Amino acid sequence: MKKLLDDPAQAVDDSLRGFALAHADAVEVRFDPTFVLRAGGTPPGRVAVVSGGGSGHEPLHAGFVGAGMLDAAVPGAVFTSPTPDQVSAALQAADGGAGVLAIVKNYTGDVLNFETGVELVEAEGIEVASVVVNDDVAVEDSLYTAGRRGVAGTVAVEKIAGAAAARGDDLATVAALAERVVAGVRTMGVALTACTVPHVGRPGFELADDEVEIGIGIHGEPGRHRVTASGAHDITRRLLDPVAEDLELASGERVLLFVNGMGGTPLSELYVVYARAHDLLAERGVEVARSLVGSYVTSLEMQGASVTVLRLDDELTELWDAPVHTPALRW
Amino acid sequence: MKKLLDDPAQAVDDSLRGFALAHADAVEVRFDPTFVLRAGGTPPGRVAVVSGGGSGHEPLHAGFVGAGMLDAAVPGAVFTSPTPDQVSAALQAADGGAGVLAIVKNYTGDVLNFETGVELVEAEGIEVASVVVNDDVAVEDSLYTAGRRGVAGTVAVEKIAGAAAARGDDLATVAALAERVVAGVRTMGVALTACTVPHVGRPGFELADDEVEIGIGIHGEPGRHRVTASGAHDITRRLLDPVAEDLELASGERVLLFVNGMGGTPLSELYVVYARAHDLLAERGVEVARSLVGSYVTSLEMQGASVTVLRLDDELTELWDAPVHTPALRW
Amino acid sequence: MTVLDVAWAERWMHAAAADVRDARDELTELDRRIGDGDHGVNMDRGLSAVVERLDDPAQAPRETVGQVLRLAATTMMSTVGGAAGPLYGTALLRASKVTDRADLPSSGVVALVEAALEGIVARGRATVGEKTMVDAWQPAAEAAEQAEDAEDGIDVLRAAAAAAASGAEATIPLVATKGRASYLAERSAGTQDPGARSTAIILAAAVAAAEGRGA
Amino acid sequence: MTVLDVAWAERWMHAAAADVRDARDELTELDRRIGDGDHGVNMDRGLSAVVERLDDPAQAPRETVGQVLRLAATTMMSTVGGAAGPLYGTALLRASKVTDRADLPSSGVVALVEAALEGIVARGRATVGEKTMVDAWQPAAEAAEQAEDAEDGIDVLRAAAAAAASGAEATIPLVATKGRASYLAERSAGTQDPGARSTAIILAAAVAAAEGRGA
Ligand SMILES: Nc1ncnc2c1ncn2[C@@H]1O[C@H](COP(=O)(O)OP(=O)(O)O)[C@@H](O)[C@H]1O
Ligand SMILES: Nc1ncnc2c1ncn2[C@@H]1O[C@H](COP(=O)(O)OP(=O)(O)O)[C@@H](O)[C@H]1O
Ligand SMILES: [Mg+2]
Ligand SMILES: [Mg+2]
Ligand SMILES: [Mg+2]
Ligand SMILES: [Mg+2]
Repeated sequence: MKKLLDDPAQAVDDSLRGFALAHADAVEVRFDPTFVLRAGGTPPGRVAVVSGGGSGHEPLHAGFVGAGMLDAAVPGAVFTSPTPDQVSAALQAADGGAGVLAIVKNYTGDVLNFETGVELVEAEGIEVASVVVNDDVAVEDSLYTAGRRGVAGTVAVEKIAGAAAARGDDLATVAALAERVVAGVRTMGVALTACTVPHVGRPGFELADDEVEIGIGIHGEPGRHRVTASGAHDITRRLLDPVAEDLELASGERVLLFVNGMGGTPLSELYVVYARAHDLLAERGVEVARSLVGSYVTSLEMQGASVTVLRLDDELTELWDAPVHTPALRW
Repeated sequence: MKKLLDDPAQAVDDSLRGFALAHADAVEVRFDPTFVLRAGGTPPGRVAVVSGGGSGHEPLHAGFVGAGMLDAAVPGAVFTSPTPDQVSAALQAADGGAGVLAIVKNYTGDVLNFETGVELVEAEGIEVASVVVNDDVAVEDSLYTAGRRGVAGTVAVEKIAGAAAARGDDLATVAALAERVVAGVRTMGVALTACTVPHVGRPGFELADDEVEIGIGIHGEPGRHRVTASGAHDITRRLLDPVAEDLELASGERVLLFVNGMGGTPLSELYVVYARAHDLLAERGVEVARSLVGSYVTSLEMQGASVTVLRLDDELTELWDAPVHTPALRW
Repeated sequence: MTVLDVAWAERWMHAAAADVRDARDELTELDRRIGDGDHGVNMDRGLSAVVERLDDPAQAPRETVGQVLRLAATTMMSTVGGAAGPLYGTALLRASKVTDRADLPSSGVVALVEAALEGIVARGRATVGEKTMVDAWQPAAEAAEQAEDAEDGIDVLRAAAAAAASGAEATIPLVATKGRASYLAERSAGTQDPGARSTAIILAAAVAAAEGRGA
Repeated sequence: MTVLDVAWAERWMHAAAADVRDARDELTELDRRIGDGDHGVNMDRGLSAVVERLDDPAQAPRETVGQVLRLAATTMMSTVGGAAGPLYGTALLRASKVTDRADLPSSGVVALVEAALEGIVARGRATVGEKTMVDAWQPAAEAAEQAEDAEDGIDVLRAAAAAAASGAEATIPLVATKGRASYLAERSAGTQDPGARSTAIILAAAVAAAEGRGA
């Protein structure tokens, strides 16, 4: 294992220190407990939007802290959800008096730690609504699992909830919009290689030279099944089809198409996948009205990609287009 | 080799097709010969800024086409400079009547192909100035080589020249500013792993599990020497020190610090390197006035990073801060 | 008669921390195979922090077993993270509530284990057979109840620890339906559940501490 | 007497394209070791395009050797890229200017090789010993001059090709000071220069074509 890190136990803090130095205009990083706060805090009277989870998915979540998106982010250890005291400190610091929306990815650890953290601040009289993101269609049988995971679709939930909060929507409205995004967003991912958690020192799984793992999560864990690698054309179909079918996309609908890199994938390959996914949607009569291509929800240095589709309506489109000023997303 | 590609010979075109679809608002991609043009073209009367080179370094250069930066980009095959007909077509299409600045990275192939391409359009009466970027301090003995290579510092040259052109500077002024950036920017890189060119199918070099290659270029070629991997702390010093010394940075100076990922490096590691480089500059009494952290000048899926320092003055800072609206850089 | 007092509870935490550190790579490897490879590191980080705070002279002295467990609970909660943090945290918190006395009789040990199990189920909503730490805690609680009449609390602990160990072993063939391992479906079979394994280690440490280890 | 006419020039390009395709992996491997691993692919792409255009019935028929070489030059220029594209492009362009006749005598072959060398040096500004294709072209030109008095142009070609081959071999121990390989400094020694090697292959193909191959 070779990484540009020193002590693995300090890696998250070391990285956050650099993040704080590089983006002092947009964010502030607090330690003990650790969380990231939007510079200047939530504008008074605005709903705050907070998210968090294990580290190793950068720029998610800290990279999305800033005007128009998150008011705070709570990074845990690598692939380990943060603790309740971090969550409650972040919720408390972010609250601008109009309540807080907590965006939680559906993993047992995240759900349990946020649950406890939220309880703690509710006891202090802060109003909190929670929304659980579960866009990963790779988990087929959610009755017999902890449910679908929250993956790349989280970016859309955070962007749109943040835009709603920024325009002054109240907590119930922001939460309802976030739920609308959750209801309309689906993702499927593929891994070409595994990633190595710094303190583990060896890859999460082994793949033969001609195998890819379809339905990968974002924690370096193996996916649902393996297939022989077969080029972008075939792989993209294996990602896009289940997404489109799960969403029951109909001809004439408008969507956001988001091709996400897992951290170690060249941007050029993401555009190849994007072109192919665009073609497949066109074949279904679906219009790609908005696009996002890049490595936004990663698994350390994993090579691979995910395809996310969000069903758009006029309001969601407008909120997606609303200005955002964060280290990782800006327009 | 596993990549999200189909026919390697078509990979650049396939990727550009996705790029064009995803960024139709900002760019237009022309084929036969291939180049990327800013949507709507160069505003009449403004100097056009054009760059290009081998593919595989995405988002460089096509990702920087748009308002405030490049008016056109010329992508070659992977790690292979584009051909003169591509160059001349791009220069011609980009010209807004006030001449064109061609930004060329110092590689024999790029220099020769641009030279010929420029000759061709000059024959058509278009005024062209060229600037050659050679920021790579890894090449110690430029008398006995083809000279220092152009690497990550190219981003700064393109951003600042683009901003100068956007504010209406004439060709000589834009070219002089680009030269000022070239004079004040230095870079040094490290590779943790090699990358695999699609049509080659095997990595450019082999590194043992505990070795890193210091002074790497951006074409998957081996660097200047190998050392045993020794953590971010030590590696960053090996990158920053030669850069600072070559620039003869003095206490009290202000700089842009740019930590660039080579394509397969997690963002979190880039911030660790950034923090360390920031410390080392602080020890020298140098103020980091501007920052950029991300994978902007890559070598396919290579793991590694480079550290770039640009000496700033008020004008360069103002031009760096000027608005930019491109697929890869936006503020 | 073994006395299960405050000193025992502190020795327990020391022994648990030492044994989990020794098993760190084993736990991590189990979690790497069916989870995300952090359980060993998570538990090591948490229990090291517990020991550190127990040894901190600035901390108020503990007068009941419950006080030791409460300190362990809040420390685990704020240092472990992941699924295991809130689960062990809640387990210890519930256990601390039923052990607010200077030493535990046999029935007190039973109450401790039962309360821990209840805490885990309350938080994680898993039932036996879903391939989680419940598969170690539930047989432990049942074995403890059955041994409640033992003269010596250590016998209850031994029964609980032995049952946790076989319960953990028995998770090997199971297909997970809770937690991160559930995403693997059939592929989760064949590997022991890391949380069940850490449960077995921690309960064995309680026995060792009762036998004098961890001082 | 071998006739080095338009048909020969076309056979030359066909033979060169076939031989470079056969040597594609070898050239790429040389370039992978001291460059960026694209020379084989670049040359294959370029020469395939040359053959395609030569075979295109829509193209005007060629009446001089120079016309064949000019078509090859512009095609290489616009399809090879990298350093090799402009270098071979210029070489062929210069060669085409001195071969504007239906067939070449011995002196015409000498002029062709000399013009190609001049073109490469004019563009690349390399001299002998810098570990580039000049190290094949320069001995080729010298050998051609010495063989100028040969009755048969094929003997001039043979001399040039043999000298290019040994010149290319002789680049192995050299340390590069031009082109991409120069960045490796001492580490460039021990590998044959890819451009010198492709030069040797292309000149050997000219001989083969004169002997009738590539028809
Ligand atoms: N719902 C649940 N109920 C009980 N135990 C659970 C539940 N979900 C997970 N676990 C336990 O947590 C362990 C994993 O802990 P850990 O690896 O530290 O957290 P994470 O899964 O968040 O990475 C599993 O092995 C399992 O025993
Ligand atoms: N300045 C130069 N003069 C002559 N030949 C050169 C020069 N620079 C490079 N070459 C030749 O070009 C070859 C490399 O070609 P190629 O790999 O296609 O281009 P690139 O180096 O741009 O990837 C080298 O092996 C060398 O023979
Ligand atoms: Mg975890
Ligand atoms: Mg090249
Ligand atoms: Mg885990
Ligand atoms: Mg090359």
